Amino acid sequence: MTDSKTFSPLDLDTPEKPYLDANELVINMGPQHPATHGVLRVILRLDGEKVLGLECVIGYLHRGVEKIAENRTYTMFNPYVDRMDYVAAVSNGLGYCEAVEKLLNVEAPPRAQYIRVILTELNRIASHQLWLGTHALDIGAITPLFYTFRDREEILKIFEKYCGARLTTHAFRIGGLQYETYNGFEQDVKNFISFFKPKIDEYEELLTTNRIWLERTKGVGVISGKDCIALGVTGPVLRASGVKWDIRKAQPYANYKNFEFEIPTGASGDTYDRYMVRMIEMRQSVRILEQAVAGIPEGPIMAKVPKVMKPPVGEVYHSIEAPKGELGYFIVSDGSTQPYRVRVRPPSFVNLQALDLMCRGQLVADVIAVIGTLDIVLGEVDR
Amino acid sequence: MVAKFKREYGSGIEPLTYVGQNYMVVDRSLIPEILQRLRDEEQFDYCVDLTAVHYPKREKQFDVVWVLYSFSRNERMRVKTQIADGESLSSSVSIWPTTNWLEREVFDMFGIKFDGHPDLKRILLPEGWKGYPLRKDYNILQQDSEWVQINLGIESGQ
Amino acid sequence: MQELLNYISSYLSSDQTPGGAGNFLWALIYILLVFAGLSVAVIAMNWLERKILAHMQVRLGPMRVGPHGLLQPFADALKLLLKEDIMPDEADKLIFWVAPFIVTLAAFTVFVVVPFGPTHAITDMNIGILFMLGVSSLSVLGIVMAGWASNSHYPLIGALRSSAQMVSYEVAMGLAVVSAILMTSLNQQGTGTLSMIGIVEAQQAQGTWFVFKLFPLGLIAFFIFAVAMVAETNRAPFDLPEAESELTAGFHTEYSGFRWSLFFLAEYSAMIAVSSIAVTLWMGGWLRPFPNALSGSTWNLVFSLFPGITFLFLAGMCFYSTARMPKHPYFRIQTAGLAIFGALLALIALVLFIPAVRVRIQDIYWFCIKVAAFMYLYIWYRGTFPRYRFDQLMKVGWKILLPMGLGVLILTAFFGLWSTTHTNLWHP
Amino acid sequence: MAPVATPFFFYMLSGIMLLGGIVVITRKNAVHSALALIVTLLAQAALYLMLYAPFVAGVQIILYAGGIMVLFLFVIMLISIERSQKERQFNKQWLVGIAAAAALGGLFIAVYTKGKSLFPEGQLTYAEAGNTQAVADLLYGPHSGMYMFAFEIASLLLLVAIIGAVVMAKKRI
Repeated sequence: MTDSKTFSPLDLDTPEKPYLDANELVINMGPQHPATHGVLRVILRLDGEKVLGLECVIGYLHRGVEKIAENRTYTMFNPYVDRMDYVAAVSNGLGYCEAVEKLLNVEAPPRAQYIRVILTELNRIASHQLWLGTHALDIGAITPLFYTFRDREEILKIFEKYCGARLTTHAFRIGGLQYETYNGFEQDVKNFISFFKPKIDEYEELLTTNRIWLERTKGVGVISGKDCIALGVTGPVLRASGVKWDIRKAQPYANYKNFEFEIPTGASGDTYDRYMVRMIEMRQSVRILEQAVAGIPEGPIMAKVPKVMKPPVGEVYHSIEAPKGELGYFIVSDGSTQPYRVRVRPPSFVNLQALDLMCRGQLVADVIAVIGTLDIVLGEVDR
Repeated sequence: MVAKFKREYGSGIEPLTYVGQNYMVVDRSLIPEILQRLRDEEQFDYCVDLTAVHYPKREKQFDVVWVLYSFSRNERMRVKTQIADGESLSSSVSIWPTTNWLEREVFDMFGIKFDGHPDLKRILLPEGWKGYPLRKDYNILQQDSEWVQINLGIESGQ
Repeated sequence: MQELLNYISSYLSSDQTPGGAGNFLWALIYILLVFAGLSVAVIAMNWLERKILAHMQVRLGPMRVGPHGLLQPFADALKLLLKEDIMPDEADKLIFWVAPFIVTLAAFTVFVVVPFGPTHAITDMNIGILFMLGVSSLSVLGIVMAGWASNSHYPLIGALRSSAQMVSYEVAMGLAVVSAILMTSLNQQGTGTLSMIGIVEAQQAQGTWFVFKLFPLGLIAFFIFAVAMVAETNRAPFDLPEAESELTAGFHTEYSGFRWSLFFLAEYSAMIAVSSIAVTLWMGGWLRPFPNALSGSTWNLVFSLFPGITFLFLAGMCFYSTARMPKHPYFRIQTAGLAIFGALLALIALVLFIPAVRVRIQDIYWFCIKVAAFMYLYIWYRGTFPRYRFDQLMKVGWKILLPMGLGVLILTAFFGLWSTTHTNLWHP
Repeated sequence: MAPVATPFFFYMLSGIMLLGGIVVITRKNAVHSALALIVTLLAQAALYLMLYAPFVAGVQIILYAGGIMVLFLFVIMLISIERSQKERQFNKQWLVGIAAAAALGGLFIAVYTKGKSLFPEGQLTYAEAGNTQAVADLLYGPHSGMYMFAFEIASLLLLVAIIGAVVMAKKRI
């Protein structure tokens, strides 16, 4: 470790002194490590297997997305946002498009809104599936990974049919949508709903009551709601700590106010609660999908937007509930075709900050569980 | 709330609204106090984001922006201040621990220093990198070719 | 020629193991046979594990090398042997070099006393089970050495975990074994045995497998052993020493190529070894089902047909798969290969139907089938369970299995004594 | 089993033992010493086998090579090897050490030269088949179970040692 005094984000107890004068072990977890979900490097300070403190070293995947934005027009930058949180590309696109729409003072037509919600919720499910598979794999259960990937495939197929891309979809345009839905889109979504409902039970059957899973996740990586707010942690992690806050409900965007769904919360803020919250969120997403697919109105899919976009001088902050938490865009316009400044408020980046707090006093194996449960995507952490 | 602050601080604070979003431009000297009061008195307990914008032609080159949210009021608020190059701000880590990394990122990208930050160092770029990429005078193709040559062994710097 | 055949048949019909008879030639032949069989078993296990796990996880597993990936283990072995053998610069060269050999040797040596049949063992030691436990406990040395000599953090933590884990679970394992040994003494003479062959013969004499002896005591002891043996072999859900998501690969992180393959070989043969212990101690070893209840020449004939039928079934599966192969010129060689493999299995089945062979081979067959069932369990565990955390692992070992083992041991002694002195306890 | 090439195996194992013992005390690296000690212990177990005491040999392997030495290694691995390598190998008690070694050597020589008169030559009874039973009989048997009490007391002593170690190592109980 470069500095033995790791900063403490909160007023934490000083790391417990090892009783015997045993050597502190400093371990470099990553950037190439099976459990760091990409290129995260965690410097662990261990007493035996107990974590005394840790420091995250990030930036290995830094591509300067914000700098690129300043050198592209508003439309040209749209595909780049997909590359941040690449497992939830649709959500990124939604946030960006809505932020620019706010600057332009236009609103996407209702039909576009509905299709946006459908695709975003499908993407939320896909993101949670990927999280579940990798998280379970980190804890040692191999099989859920393959189950979730099998089912995620169905979602990706819908994406592919809709816009031709599976991962970095670039599904939305500023002002609405580029493409009308293909023939049988509604049917595909309905099929997916009926296909996916029993699959969640299947995942839960493998894990929810598994004794080892319970032992590995209950009471691990506990974070209180107060700490979550202080550290700016959002998304399922915040909700698992008992704070009932979801931007979809608190400050509805798109047309989420038209849909009925619950915000699941946990009580203890441990890894198991976060697991349960995400499982229930998947079910709630299915619920939204059911309502959305039943109510798609007819009409145009694109609002009236100028070919060359020149938003008036001003600035806007718009945030949405991405699968990982609050995804915000702060866009400053100087009246030209290119944004003057685009700031992305990445949920993974801010959530990752809580890792140190959540891992102190736990064991090495718990660090893995906590990294998995934070559900970070390094593409978004580093941008 | 904003009116109250305006009354108390007078010209040091200027409340504004754009497309329905409130923000206030605050004088640099008032920043620590305003932020502290926003959290303690107005329940802006969640600092969503902290970032900066560079205006090279201005005398005070940087806008530093705090995006705040209050759970109890369900309300967002932005606090903005202007500082010149080389000036520093007092760190708000003690107010919102989340600004720890956010301040590091602003330092990393713009070179704005925060006094009292526990560990102000580069976060996304490697230690020892020269230049601050998100400043407007930093070209998009530009990079610290010396660093690249030394650390990565790439001669051309690309 | 005739003399030779006479010699062979007279040896085979004698009731001694080569070691017991002090016959070097036969001992050598048996050693070669056992190790060749073991290698084949490891190869088969490798393929089966990947296939079965794959099918549990809705995927296909190896499909490219040979029909249904049958040749995949050979391709892997070739790759590992040809791979560059990397030794870390800062490693302790000698220990790094020796460690995999110690692990492999320990895993293989155990098979010296494994009884595949009343005479099908390399030797029958007076202290057979003790020897097995002792030698298999040596493999932890190799793991510790490997972890330490790599001079790297992950292997070191893996080695520390491994040594703590194996030493802890040996205690529970030993208690379970002792209660099984105690059961061998529940006869009129009151004398037990540590010999592997003696243990199986005691089960035959007492007319029950020890799993069902003094129900449920035997079952509990067996359960303790079954848990401890998974931990001893570092397999899921106790695979912490090589937990890939935490320690990349644990103690063999720094190993590659041939040396790594030795660890792999050792792990699989250790799995087979502990399963053999479990089978010998609790599942009646080489005994066929119901040797006493369903005796008589008819039943003997029926049970002796099983090996041939099994191979016929496998051959049938092969032919069925051959028929289902895609009819495309690209798959021509693979289809032919699968058919030949099926034919080979059918040929083996036919050989196994020859009366002289099927009588001799039957013991080995039943033993192997029982061990294979355990192997399947290993794979099943791996597909189902998440991994334990280290403190939980220790908790299971010391706070659950150890008291349970002690309790079972005491109760076995108590009820064993009771049942031998008051023989009409169960039938008053 | 009839003995085969007994002198050869005896000298080979003794040689391994001696060599191992020398390596144990000369290596600077504690892990190497421990490994040499394991080799010594294994050779010793083989010698027990040659004495037709398979039970003792088995116990030797399980307890010493498999159990105690693993714990030794466990502890040694956690110690900084670099530091211990720099420490001086021989300390100031080398005079005492030489004296003790000389005394032991003298004893050995005396036994070797006068051994025949000191220890009456007896016929070795091969107890291979019943060795384990013989040990058990001696310890607990109905006829000569005189060591039972001593055996149990010894295990109690070990228990005391274990509890003591726990008390010393743990901060709070």
